Amino acid sequence: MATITAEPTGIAMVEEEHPLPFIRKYIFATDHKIIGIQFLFTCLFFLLIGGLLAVMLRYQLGYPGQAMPGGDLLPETMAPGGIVLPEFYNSLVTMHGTFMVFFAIMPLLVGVYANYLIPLQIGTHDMAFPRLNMWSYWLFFVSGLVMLYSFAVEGGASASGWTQYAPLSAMPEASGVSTGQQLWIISIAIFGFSSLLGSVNYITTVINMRAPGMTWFRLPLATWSLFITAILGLLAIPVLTAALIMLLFDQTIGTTFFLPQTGGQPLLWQHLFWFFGHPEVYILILPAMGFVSDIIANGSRKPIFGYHSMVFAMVAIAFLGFIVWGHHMFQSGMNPALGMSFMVSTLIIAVPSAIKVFNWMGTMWRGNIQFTTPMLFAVGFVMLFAIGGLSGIFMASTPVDIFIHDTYFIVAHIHYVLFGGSLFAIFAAIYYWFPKMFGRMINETMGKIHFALTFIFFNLVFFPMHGLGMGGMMRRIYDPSQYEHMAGMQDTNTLVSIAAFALYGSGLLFLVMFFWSLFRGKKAPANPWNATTLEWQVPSPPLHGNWKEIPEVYHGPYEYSHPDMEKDWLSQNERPDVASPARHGSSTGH
Amino acid sequence: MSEAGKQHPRYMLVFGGLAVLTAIEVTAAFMGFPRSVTILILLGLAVWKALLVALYFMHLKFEPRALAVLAAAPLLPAAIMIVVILMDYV
Amino acid sequence: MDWSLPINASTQGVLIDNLFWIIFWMTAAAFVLVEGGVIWFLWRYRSREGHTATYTHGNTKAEIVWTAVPAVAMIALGIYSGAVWTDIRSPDSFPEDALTISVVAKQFEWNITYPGADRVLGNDDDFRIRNRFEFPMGEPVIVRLESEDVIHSFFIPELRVKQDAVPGMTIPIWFEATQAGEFQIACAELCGLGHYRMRARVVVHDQESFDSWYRDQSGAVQTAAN
Amino acid sequence: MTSHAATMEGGRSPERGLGVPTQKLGMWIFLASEIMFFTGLIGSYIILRFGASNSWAAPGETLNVTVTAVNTFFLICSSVTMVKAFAAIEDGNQKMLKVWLLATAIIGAAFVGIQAYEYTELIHHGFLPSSGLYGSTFYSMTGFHGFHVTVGVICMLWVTLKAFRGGYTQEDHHGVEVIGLYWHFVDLVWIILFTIVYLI
Ligand code: HEA
Ligand code: HEA
Ligand code: CUA
Ligand SMILES: [Cu+2]
Repeated sequence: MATITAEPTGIAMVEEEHPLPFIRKYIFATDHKIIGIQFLFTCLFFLLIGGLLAVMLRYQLGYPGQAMPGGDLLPETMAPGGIVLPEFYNSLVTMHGTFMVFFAIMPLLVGVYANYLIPLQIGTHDMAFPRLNMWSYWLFFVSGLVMLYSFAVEGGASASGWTQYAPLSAMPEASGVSTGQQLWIISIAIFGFSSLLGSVNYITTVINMRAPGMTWFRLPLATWSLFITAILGLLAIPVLTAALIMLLFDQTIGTTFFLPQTGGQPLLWQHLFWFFGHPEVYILILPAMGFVSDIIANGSRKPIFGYHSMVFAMVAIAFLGFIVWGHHMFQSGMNPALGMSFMVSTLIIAVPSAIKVFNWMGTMWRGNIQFTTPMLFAVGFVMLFAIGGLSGIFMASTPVDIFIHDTYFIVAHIHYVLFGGSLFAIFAAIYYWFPKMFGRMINETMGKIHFALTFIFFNLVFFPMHGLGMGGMMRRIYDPSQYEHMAGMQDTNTLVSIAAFALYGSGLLFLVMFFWSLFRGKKAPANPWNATTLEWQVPSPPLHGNWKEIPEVYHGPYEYSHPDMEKDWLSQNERPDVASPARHGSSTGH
Repeated sequence: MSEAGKQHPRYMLVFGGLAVLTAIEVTAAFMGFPRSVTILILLGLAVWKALLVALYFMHLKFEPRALAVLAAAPLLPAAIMIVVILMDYV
Repeated sequence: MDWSLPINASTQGVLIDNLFWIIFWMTAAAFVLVEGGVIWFLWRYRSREGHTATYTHGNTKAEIVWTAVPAVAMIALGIYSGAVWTDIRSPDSFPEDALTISVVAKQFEWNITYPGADRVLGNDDDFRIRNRFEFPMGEPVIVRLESEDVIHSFFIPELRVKQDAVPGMTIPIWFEATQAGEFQIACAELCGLGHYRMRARVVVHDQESFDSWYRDQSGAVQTAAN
Repeated sequence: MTSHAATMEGGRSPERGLGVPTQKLGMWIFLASEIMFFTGLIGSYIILRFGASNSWAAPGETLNVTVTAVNTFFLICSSVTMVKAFAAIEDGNQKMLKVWLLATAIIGAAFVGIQAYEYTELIHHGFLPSSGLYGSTFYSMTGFHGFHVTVGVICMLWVTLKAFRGGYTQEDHHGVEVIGLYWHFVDLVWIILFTIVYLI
């Protein structure tokens, strides 16, 4: 409140005017670019953690009951003699999902790029509420620390899955975790408030602060996707917060919302969680789709294919996202008739998704495709997201879901959409905007090597999981060898684990390369990719306040290879020296 | 954005309305109508009061249409949530 | 490992597997289309000497096509899946006077209660067996699922049966085994540290061996009673 | 520099933004999420009570409706004093601005006080958050509404302080308007809560 009512900070046009003290500039920064970079480093750290947890749980699955190398560094309560305990395994799964979804992917997409890109792409000086923005980052930081800390407390970290199904999550005596469980709830509640502040900021900024001529249908798709995502978050996350509060009360002050003994409803938790949860997974894919659209148009030197339908497809996905949550509950005991309608709405989502996939292909069609690292990752996104989306169709069909629900088929789906989808898009975005953020290029050869390794090992890890799921291997299983029908699966699991270690290795390679380029990479020009959107019209990195004066926008965001131009791109604030491309088609808005 | 001596909505009238409606609510609740009737009356009055606050005190009546739409938008997912979950129980 | 579904031993399994392979081929087509297309474009339109991009903002006809086709495919799939789902789960799909067995899950075991000689649950000739679930093939069986503590999930891969057991609810499911054999109940919902070993033996008898087994068990209860 | 000023003040030319000042727009968007938050709590109550057919005490049996009715009246009064404050500054009337703001803060505080009294009474009579679903839902809903009022009062004092320092002018008083929106929203939520929790 106070922050909103406060007079907006008048910020300097360019550094020289009045340089800020270090602490205001880099720690409690209000500059959207610095905040974006703060998010980037924090999230990559959490990505590293999430990956490490994955590697640990993969070791147990690959070599059940064997001492994990270096595992004896862990305390007795987790892995005595390096052998992972069942209760610790459950924490590993839970925290892996939690860190990846809430502290790595989501803030990498939104926290980093909504902050960094929106003001630059719409052509304004900063966010509408810079100070709110600062709070959003620091609350996120705190929530992350709280979540990390929960490993250290008595009883360990939460062990009821990232979905926190009640009553398991509400009954410490059943899950064996009490403090860690409460810290999970508190951490995510703080996280929710942080992203709420973010959403308010992004939405207000996009609505009210676009540069002259930047009409809705001249916005780059990256900004469109971030705008829609912010709305999703604004409406979905508060519901989770409410549910979390009830869950916390059930544990601490004896309420019984989700505890059946006095008429509470365990399924109510699932309804509330997934009412948030499914929009959440679209929060995790829409920005990825936006970035990929920018990058594919740029890499194909061609206007995006069907700009308007790309926008409407995203709007459709976002809206449908609010009426499909039940597809996570087909086997939960929910009314079967309800399952039917949820199945239909879920299947319908394939349609706008199809539009997007085929329009990306349409953009590449008859393009002039550049094999830059960002483009490779973007194309990788299209190929892998398609696989993940298609596996979603199996589960959307209620009868098939009877068999594959809670099996590794789901795990395969998750990772194809979240890793092959979201994370590939994030890598693409990092490679694409790194020069703008840090004024240096990432070495192309190293980038291509990183892409090749990630692409290969990713598929080696997650494609076989479809097979494991078809074989009936359940999720969240500490020791598959307990079951007859999984007897034949151990060598596949071992192979998957080995590939997973290699995949983590390629992640570390990226880490090295990232920091190497940060200091050693060759200096980047303002517009290394000959791109058309506004952020490339300012120096790399942009100065405090971005623009000496607000640019005028004359046409749509993807004017590549215009026939009347000798250079193959026309940036949004360039007045076309020849006939205005506005005549040439739909995407150039009015 | 505020021109001097601007005409204000009749706030006191709205206030009176709210007070009276509240009084009616409290009495209606204990009139011993059939339960369904009571619920309908009370909900109707509550919505009426809510609208008075939103339209006059929060000035939605005098804001650009777009803002009113934006403010009302969440009611759709909100309604979907409650109605659909209720369908699971009845 | 072999990349196929486990052997199928139930009537609903046939429906589910068919649907699975139908979707498999639909998505396989989309898969080939997308992956093939992308790879082909990458090669065909790669940047090279004298090659330039074509300036176009899209093609409405094409977009209508690739909106309509998936739409039709999905609606068809939805209708067919709906029909199958109704056959398996809708309340009126439940067979009359089928053998009704109560399964109560709790950390980390399955307690199976049989209706006894009179074949009605809830009176003193019922008998209860822990972690052992035996029933006849060739006749539908109704299972009334309950849970004492947290959510578990009743999963028998070979029968294509899965249903969560929710505390505070009694959830009926039915299925009919088509072949005798020994399988396992697997708990498919994270339910605590013993989740990974919460399994039980499933024995599907042919009619006569079930009858004799059932008689012995009920007999045992009778003698225990008096 | 002028274009800069325009951007940062948020007073955008209508053809671009909504033609609504940025601070006000931001508050409305924040309220949108608040709607969803309370839907989570109130929705759960509706579902648990009317969907899952649980036994529930009749209105007035457990809760003291009279006291709360009075309290409701207070909250409505505080909404009026709030709009009065806003009207005052729109007319550039600094004195009345301060008076009305102060009144609002005080009445708001009174509301919280009475609610605290209500709670102690109820707890005294053994009606606790742990008394079944009724207790659970009652305390979560009214509790989080009370929490919102408390936050509101704090911000109100902050704004009042600024008003006393002459921080608002007839031309620029976004602060007053924005906190007003929040205040009225909290009032609006109470209108719903009072009806469905105390009277139905
Ligand atoms: C980025 C995240 C993301 C995305 C985008 C999706 C997208 C989709 N998801 Fe996924 N989903 C998750 C993340 C995501 N999901 C997660 C994390 C879980 C597990 C949660 C948990 O339990 O832990 C999950 C679980 C999950 C379930 C529950 C499974 C179960 O627990 O039993 C279901 C069931 O319907 C489902 C369906 C779908 C569908 C239909 C889509 C659709 O949106 C996909 C649409 C895309 C395509 C269809 C491909 C592109 C289109 C074409 C190539 C055109 C041609 C295609 C056709 C004609 C079919 N998902
Ligand atoms: C958002 C995404 C995400 C990502 C990226 C991953 C990544 C991985 N996941 Fe994922 N996983 C989930 C989301 C994700 N997961 C979710 C939601 C669940 C469900 C949880 C639940 O059931 O509750 C799950 C569950 C899950 C399971 C099922 C466990 C079970 O049910 O028992 C398994 C098993 O193999 C697994 C494995 C892996 C592996 C090997 C990776 C590997 O890809 C990891 C490789 C490592 C990296 C990608 C990081 C490399 C580091 C960097 C790139 C950072 C560089 C740093 C700087 C530059 C500073 N995961
Ligand atoms: Cu019982 Cu898992
Ligand atoms: Cu979903």
